[in-house]
Amino acid sequence: MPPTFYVISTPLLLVLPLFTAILCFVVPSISIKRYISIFVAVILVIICILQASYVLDSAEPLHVIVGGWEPPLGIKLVVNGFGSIMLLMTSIIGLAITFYSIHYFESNDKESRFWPLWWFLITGLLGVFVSSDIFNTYIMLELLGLASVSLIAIQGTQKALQASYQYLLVGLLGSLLYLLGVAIIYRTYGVLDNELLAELAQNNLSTKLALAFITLGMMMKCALFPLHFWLPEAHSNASAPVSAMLSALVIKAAFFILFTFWFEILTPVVTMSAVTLMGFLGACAVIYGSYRAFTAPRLKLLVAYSTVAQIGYLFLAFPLMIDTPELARTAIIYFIVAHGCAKAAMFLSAGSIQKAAGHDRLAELKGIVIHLPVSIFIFAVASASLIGLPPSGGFIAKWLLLKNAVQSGQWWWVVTLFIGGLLASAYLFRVLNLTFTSVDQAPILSGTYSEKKLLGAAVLAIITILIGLNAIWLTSMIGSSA
Amino acid sequence: MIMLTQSILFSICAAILLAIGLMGFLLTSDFLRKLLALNVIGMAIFMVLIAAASADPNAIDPIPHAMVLTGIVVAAAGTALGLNLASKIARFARSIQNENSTQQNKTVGSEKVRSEKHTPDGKGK
Amino acid sequence: MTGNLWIDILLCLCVLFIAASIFLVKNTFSAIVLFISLGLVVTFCWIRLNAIDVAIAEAAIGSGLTGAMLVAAWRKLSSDNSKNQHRKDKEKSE
Amino acid sequence: MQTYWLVNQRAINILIIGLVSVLTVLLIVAFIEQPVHDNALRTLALDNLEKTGVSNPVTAVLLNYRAYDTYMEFAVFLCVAVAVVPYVLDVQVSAQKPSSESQVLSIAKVFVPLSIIMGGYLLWIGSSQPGGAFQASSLLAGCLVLLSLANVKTIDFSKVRIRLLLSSGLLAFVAVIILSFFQTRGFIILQPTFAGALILFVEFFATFAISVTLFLCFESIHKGHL
Repeated sequence: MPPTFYVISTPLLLVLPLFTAILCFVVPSISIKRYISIFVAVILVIICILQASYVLDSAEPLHVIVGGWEPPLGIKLVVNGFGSIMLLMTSIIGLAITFYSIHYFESNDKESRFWPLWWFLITGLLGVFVSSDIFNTYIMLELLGLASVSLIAIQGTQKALQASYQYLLVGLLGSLLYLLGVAIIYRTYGVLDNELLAELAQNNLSTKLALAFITLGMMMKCALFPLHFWLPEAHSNASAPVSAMLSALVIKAAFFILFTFWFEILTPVVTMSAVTLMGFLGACAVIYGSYRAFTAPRLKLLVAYSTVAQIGYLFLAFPLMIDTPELARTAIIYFIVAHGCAKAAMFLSAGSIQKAAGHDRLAELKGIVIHLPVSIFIFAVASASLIGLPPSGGFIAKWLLLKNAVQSGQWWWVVTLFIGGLLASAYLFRVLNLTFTSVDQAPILSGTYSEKKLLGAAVLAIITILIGLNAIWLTSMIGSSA
Repeated sequence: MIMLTQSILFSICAAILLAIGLMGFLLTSDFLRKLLALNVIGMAIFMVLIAAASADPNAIDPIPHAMVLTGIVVAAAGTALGLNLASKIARFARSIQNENSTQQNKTVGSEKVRSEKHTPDGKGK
Repeated sequence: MTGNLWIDILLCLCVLFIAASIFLVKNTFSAIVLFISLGLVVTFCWIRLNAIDVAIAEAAIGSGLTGAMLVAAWRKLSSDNSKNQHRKDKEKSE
Repeated sequence: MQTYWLVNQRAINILIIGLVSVLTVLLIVAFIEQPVHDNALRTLALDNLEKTGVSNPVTAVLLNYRAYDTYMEFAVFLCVAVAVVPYVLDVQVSAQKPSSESQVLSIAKVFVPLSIIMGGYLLWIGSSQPGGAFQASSLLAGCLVLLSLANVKTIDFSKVRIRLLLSSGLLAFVAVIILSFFQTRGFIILQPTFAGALILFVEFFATFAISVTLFLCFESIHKGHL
């Protein structure tokens, strides 16, 4: 039986952010909203660090039985190794972006709308990662989806509103398809708990259909290749903190659910051809996303297309899960952490560039490095991680994937990895090249701007390097949890 | 031939209703109707659940009923948000159109290209 | 085949017919009216399936309030359209 | 170019129709082939009904067995309310006088007291028979909608106390979670002796919160976006 603190920690993660959301909604003063947000974000990080160290040390998941009703009747919350790392990442990126957002908004109206929705978004994320009940996950998905849509709509421009409406339609359809899968599963097995379901699951037509619907829905939500059409618009038109959160974490939440269903709950249904199909779609996503990023005319659009490409890598690991599950799992977790931190840092620095320059059209950003050295530096560090250059987390993640592919004898995925890396370096060096060349022609920036708010982004950039340097420690920690 | 019970009948009805909703969502371009289609898909899923709950008419399972109640309320919330966004977009389109028409009235006689160039700037500010 | 089952079959056909016509009618307002009536017929289905709680919620929220919201939104959108139409007609006549 | 696009679009439409039809046929086959589960959960739910504090099984599932789901559902609702409030506040308050002759107002005069009584009854009866917070709140929301249609200004959403009212359902739930933690040291574990009272407490506030939220959803579309 774990000590009391660890038992309370999970409910605290679900009550505290929600209570903060209510406070941020009711309290009229903006400065109080900011103080409360920073305070709670710090507390969440502390809770998540303690919880993750406990879970990863004891190598057994934390269980909380809600309402005192054991699973088939009630709901159980489970924090396993994967979940605890996701929680830790959510809280740290959340804190970094909270710091950034305090200085970001120029209008009080937008900021006062931002804070409560921001806390609803964090609640949704934390809820998805602790939930061990398929119907509860649906509610969390809805909370996540509706909060993201409203956060994009805050921006208030026509493009942002159209993007958020499209995102709403896609998100609702995705979660309804998920709910259909849940309905079929409940009809077949009569339970909703993940672990009980994993014991009961059989290979029959109903289960196959349920997995197909859930996969379709989650593919929509995490923008895997043929269903990615909504992502570039939504992520490039939102405000910088929101884009960062959407790209770094919200998409990963959908991936987390998909991964849980494929490899933990409905495993009897998963066949080699199915995972190969997912891997193929991932490969297409890597190439197509990188190509579109290379031709993107705007900085944030480029970063958004890069997310489409990077999501592909996660699915490349699917075919490797059959033969070498341990290694592939570690690679996936590593990749999620590395990409999350790098992409959040990248969107935040892109946001500050956009703010300072008043636009983000790439052609007109020549030589901007003399005005914004810190932003460009953070962008460059994040780029190194996305390309997979040696000291960064991205390098280790790709190296793990590569090793894994060779070990399981599916070397053809290595080709995609190389092409993806090359394309990523092409589109990211295009940005860096532009910003460093013709410094004498640098545009004169109007208005005041400061790079103080980039503290959070800088921390994230440092983390991407740190997880690259401490790779052995981290991989062994992840490996022990699985 | 299988026995056609009430539960199976409604399950089949739900599957066809789902097909109608999905096709409606994917084939229409009218965005209000897309929202209606999502609601129809929701109804179909609720029907699957409730038909499963009444498989044995003498022992109705309350858990799907609770799930559907939750689902109905969440669907209404999503629809409300969608309709608000749609109205806001429509308002934008209206104000831009007004701007266009006033600008066109002002620049009677000037080249068409110029007035087209003006509008994006006006939007940006 | 008992008589009750025939009622159910009739109800199902009714549901499917109304649902299909939502997407086949031209006018958006008719589609909304059809959607509200679909909600009411589905309420009957819930009653037939012994789900009284759900039936009350469906009638009140799923059909009633969602319907009111849809009609309100339609009024907002169609007033734009009719104004635009009006303006276009004016421009044409000019 | 134009014709190419049209052909392409038609091909996509045919693909969509084909895919959806195949999925539907498979789904129907699965529904016919696969028997429904053995209904063990229902027996379990009914066996424990005495410990939940309510006798309507659906209410028991919503507010005791799976109370956590309902807690998060209130969060979804409040989230939408938070997102929608600015659209109501956007509009300048125009001088709309309630026209006393309006037919809507006379309808409202009859219906409002009736549905308030009906709503209270549904809320109360929810613990033992079909009914409860959602049903009661939709009736109350219906009242507010009627009043709004009759141009009676009922709620000013800029007030802080209305924001408190919107979040009262969730706040009541948080209060119950904290209270029950001190009692039972667990997450939303309700002791059988207090369960009935606590559930009624949550439902009471939730009724107001949900009805105002539903009304807000209507009002924002009806009066907003001018």
